[in-house]
Amino acid sequence: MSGATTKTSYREALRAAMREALKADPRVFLMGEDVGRYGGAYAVSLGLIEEFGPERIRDTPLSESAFVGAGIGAALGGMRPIVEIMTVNFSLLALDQILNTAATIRHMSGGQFSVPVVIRMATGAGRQLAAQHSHSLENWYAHIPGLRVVAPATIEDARGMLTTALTCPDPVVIFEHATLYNLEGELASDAGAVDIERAAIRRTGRDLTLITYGGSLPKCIEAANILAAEGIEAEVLDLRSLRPLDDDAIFASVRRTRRFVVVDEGWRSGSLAGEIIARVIETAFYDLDAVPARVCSEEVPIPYAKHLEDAALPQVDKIVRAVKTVMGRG
Amino acid sequence: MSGATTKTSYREALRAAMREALKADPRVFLMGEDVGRYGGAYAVSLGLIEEFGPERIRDTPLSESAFVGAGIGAALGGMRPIVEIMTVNFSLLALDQILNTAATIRHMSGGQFSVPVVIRMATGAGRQLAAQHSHSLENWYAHIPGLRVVAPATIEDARGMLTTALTCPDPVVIFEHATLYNLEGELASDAGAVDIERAAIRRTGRDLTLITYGGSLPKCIEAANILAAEGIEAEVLDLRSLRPLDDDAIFASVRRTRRFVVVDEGWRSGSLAGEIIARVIETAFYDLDAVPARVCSEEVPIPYAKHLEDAALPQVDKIVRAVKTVMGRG
Amino acid sequence: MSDGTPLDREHALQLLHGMLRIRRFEEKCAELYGQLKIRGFLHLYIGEEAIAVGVMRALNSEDAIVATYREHGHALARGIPMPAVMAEMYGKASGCSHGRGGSMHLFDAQRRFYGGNAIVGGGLPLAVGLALADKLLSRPRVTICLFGEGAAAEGEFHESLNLASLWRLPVLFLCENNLYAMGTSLARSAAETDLHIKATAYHMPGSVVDGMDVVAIEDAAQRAVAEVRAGGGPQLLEIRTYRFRAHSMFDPERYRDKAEVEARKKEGGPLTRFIARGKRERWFDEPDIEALERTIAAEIQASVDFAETSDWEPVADLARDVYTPWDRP
Amino acid sequence: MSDGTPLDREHALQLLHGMLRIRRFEEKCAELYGQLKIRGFLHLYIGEEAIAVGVMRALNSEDAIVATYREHGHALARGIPMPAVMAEMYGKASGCSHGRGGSMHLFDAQRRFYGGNAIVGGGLPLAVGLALADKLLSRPRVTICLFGEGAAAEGEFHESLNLASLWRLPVLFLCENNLYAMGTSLARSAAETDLHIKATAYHMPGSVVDGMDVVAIEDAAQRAVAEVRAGGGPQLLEIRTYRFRAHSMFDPERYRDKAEVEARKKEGGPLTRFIARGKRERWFDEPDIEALERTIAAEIQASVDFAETSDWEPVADLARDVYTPWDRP
Ligand SMILES: Cc1ncc(C[n+]2csc(CCOP(=O)(O)OP(=O)(O)O)c2C)c(N)n1
Ligand SMILES: Cc1ncc(C[n+]2csc(CCOP(=O)(O)OP(=O)(O)O)c2C)c(N)n1
Ligand SMILES: [Mg+2]
Ligand SMILES: [Mg+2]
Repeated sequence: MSGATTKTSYREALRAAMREALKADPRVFLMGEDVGRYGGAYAVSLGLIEEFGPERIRDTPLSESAFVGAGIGAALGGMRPIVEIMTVNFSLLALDQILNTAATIRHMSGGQFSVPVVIRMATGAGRQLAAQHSHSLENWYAHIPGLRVVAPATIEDARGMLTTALTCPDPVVIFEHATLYNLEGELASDAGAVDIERAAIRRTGRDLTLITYGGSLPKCIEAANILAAEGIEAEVLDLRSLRPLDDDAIFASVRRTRRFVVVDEGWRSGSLAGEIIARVIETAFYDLDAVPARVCSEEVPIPYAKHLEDAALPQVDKIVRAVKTVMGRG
Repeated sequence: MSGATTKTSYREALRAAMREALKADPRVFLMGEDVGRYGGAYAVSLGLIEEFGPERIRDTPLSESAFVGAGIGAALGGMRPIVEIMTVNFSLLALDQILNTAATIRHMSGGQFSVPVVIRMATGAGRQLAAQHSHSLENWYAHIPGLRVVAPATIEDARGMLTTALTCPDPVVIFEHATLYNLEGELASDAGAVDIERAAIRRTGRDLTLITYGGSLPKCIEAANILAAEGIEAEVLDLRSLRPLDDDAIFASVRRTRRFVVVDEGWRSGSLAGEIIARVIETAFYDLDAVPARVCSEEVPIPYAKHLEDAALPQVDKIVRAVKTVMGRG
Repeated sequence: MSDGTPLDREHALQLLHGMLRIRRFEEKCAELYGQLKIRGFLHLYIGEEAIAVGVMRALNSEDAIVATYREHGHALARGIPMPAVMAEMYGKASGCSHGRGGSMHLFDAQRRFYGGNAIVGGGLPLAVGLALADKLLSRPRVTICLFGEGAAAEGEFHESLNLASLWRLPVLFLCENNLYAMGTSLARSAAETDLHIKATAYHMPGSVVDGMDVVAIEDAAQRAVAEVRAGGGPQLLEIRTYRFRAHSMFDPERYRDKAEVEARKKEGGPLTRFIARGKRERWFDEPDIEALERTIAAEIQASVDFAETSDWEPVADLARDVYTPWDRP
Repeated sequence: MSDGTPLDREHALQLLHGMLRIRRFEEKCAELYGQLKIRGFLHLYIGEEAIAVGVMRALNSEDAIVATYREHGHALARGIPMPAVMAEMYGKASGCSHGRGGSMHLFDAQRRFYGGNAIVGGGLPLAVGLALADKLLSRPRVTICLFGEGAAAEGEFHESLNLASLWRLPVLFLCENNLYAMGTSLARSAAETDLHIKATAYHMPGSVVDGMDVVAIEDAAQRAVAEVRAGGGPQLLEIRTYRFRAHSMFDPERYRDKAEVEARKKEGGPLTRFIARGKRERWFDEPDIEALERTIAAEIQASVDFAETSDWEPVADLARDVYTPWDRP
């Protein structure tokens, strides 16, 4: 990255990407609960309705199945809808439309249709919103053939992934971890489209690979810094794309470090972390020097009380401990 | 098993379990689409409405979210509902109720409520019903804390699991693979409740463990027989319970055979099979003599045409090949 | 018709041909199902043909159709060539969905036929979206959305009709009320059995028409489509019909008396009634019908031949079209 | 009341006490939120108190309540002790949900208070099920189900009302129409803004009552609950109210003019109006109000003290109550 940068936030980066798309392509519109007059539940779309009007920044009733389905239909009809589901927790109400129509209609029709819809949603816990508002179900979406699933964990990705997703002829689901919206940093003034299929090494290290994505990335970076002070150099691999997974990047890093820990806010059983362990084992079993581990959420509905919520989620200290165990320094 | 047996089918065994429960406990009732006058989409409840009447064998409108939620509410109200969702494909419409209420209300309320609802659904492919009617999403349900998830693969389990599930104070989801309903065999005349938390060895073998469940069990048995003729003795472990997973049984078998293959009709990425590989690796890494493998569905919407559907699903020949590869005889 | 013009011979023959063609096609399908040529689920439209034939005449080639798994009639009436439909029933690569969809998933992008949806109620949000695209792009198109009376109990019905009305979208909701959802009669599925009344809840015009009268259906559809196209907002049209056959080939029909079905048949289905009327009104006569039957028989035979001789999709192509080729930026 | 009896002093004081108690409790909560004692989402009921107070009087201890995330008022009016509610807001183990639920998930099994649901529309199917259990067990109970006007757009509304009516279940649906769903006004969420009209679609009685008039609400609720209890089937009661505060503590209220809110406040909320009327009708006077304020202030202080001094649930118990202890057969 060379040239000018500006200080911006993850939220603003997402908004900038949407603004740009709305300006560049009349087929693009944003639709979802409270994206307009309210400004977005997480203020991502703040100000867009003033700029683009209520037709293109379209508030919907509380009807997740219908408005997500309508986004799919509008995509079939030639538009480039961005559908915001306020949070992943409510996306279950629209899951049938996403799985049985968006992800399926192309293959099932013998390739006659494409569904260029982008579905954005907030995900994750950490704000004391309790059991029904703290889900991390990215793994479910990452299980569905026909979808692409991405999780921007940096400001650059918040800025660029949506732009690229809008060029994609197939449905792309974007998971924005709710604790990242306030993340601030420098962004190149000419930042734009980024690849949405490759993992990225966020920190290099020779001893072990921390594989993670989304809201857990900052925790992994912090853990890696702590570990570095103790002489353990962890590489941090940000998956970025959850479907398809970037096997090459995963295997390459693990083959280099020969040890890995996966950090994922989903519940442990059936987590994406489990999938990653399985893949590495299937392909790079003999390259490993230690038993891998995962740091996931405890298998409980996430509680409201802060100390219990903290205990339920992956935390820096748990990551550090897991790494040390894998390093044989537990 | 000693004493008299009668020839019965998986379907009849399920029905017998429901009849018995309906007779024994006035709080038990069955509710779902076409469970009454139609006799059940898979004829499982055939004849029950004549015996127990339309109040207890309750046909519902096409309203998956409401009638599943009503089953949950009725359980909270003191009943013991059996809710039949015609197939897992339609269960997405009720997933919010299952995850956000049934699985959550106990923990979230600090232990004040229990939800003794049993939710039965058909699952799986293999009948040329195409992309929207061929899902295997057991892994999604097995991911949810607060649920128990079981998959009867034998007539004995079809007969006994429901009985036990009805004694359970928490929600139990029962997956009945659609290709098993016509399975026939001998059942002890006094067959009844069976454990619903333990895996079962369906065939012993010293060389490798085939870990599977539900509709893939017959395929694994067949593969094991073929392999036996070639001198490979595969143990077949039927998971039976998908949540909780019976780690002890899995690890014990794998430690004995030192090799394993997981067979699961779900799509490969994010499959339950992946979870099982991860678990074994986390616990029994050093006990393995070979890289494990999984045989799952191809990552495509399941097509209608028979040859394509066959190609998309786990099949005996694929299992045999996977086993040979793991045995180093590929 | 809506302008009071009586039917002429040509128009009448077209209606008759349309219905007869669907009827004979499906009778053949039932036969082929018995021969295991067609597999999976097969939902026959027999008794309901007047709807597809009447409604499709109200559309132009730019309009869109969202249908259900009981959509052979819709597909044929929309103009998807019969060989492509039959080949799809066989699962052949020459089928209108490349053999991947089968009976429940007929598609045709060129004719804007968006399936073929096996999730009851699943098509309604889609139709809303197609209409939204048209509205946003100021295209004078109409989307019609067909669904059964059973589907009206799904949440998607409620959400979709509200959305369409709120946004005044050019979509016509067509409820094919055949009185049963599998084995569940309307009275056991809906607290309010006058389904068009539900339109009131969405501040939307609702009306009802006799599904056994193809002329009345065409009339109602022409009027409704014109109003919708003119920007009057969505409408709900309930079409009262009856399914003469089982729900699917697996259905032993325990939930209704044979006598009920016989009585309905005696009242006359759309074909019987239209033939009687056509003869009465001298629109056509027996020889015309015989000529149509011959044409249709030939078309069906050609379609079966086409399906029989078509190729299977190579297994190597299984994963093709899970994703679309993408020019990455 | 429904029998035309005028309110007596005691009754009036109870109503006033009920509303004032909720108001002051929530004002304290807002303050505590500013002090970071309460976290997560906090949805205030200020302006809507008459509903909870009026409605709960129509219930007996066997009846059930299904509420929303905006349920402090319902919980208090139902009789969940204020200390237990306040401790829940703090996340303490002495809270009515053991500190695990927080503001959005107040529960009380003993008082048949089934939450506290943070999924909009999620409570409706549950209420149907509770009522179904009562019907199957022939218990003369009523379940009330509270939800916002925004929730009426969800599919669950449609499915649940249909089911309840079809099966004539003893459930009273209470739509708290405060004109906004977060920032989305009713006119932007419903094609038909007279929500009680939607009952027609389910062949169900629907009516509307002024949500700022606690006496009218109690009256309407008493009547409706009696009819439902008598086996008359479910009803939909729309209660027109207004939310004086932001949707939640995160809401900057960009979607409505301050002037609109001020105008509504000037018209008078349930408390202002009832106080004016109570004085006019000589049910109570300023000293009565002051006495109530003192009682309430003491109760609130005691509740805060209780919450402050209560213990946190030990982290070791995190996984307790994911499952219920089970006597295996
Ligand atoms: C969401 C969903 N639930 C259940 C089914 C199973 N099912 C298929 S067709 C059908 C009946 C639908 O009835 P209706 O909407 O009246 O249409 P009809 O078959 O009468 O044309 C049912 C229950 C399904 N396909 N999708
Ligand atoms: C299914 C679902 N979608 C979206 C949300 C986010 N949300 C919480 S409250 C709310 C508005 C609900 O409005 P209404 O039903 O009128 O109740 P009110 O808040 O006005 O009391 C929204 C959109 C949610 N909690 N659940
Ligand atoms: Mg029908
Ligand atoms: Mg509201």
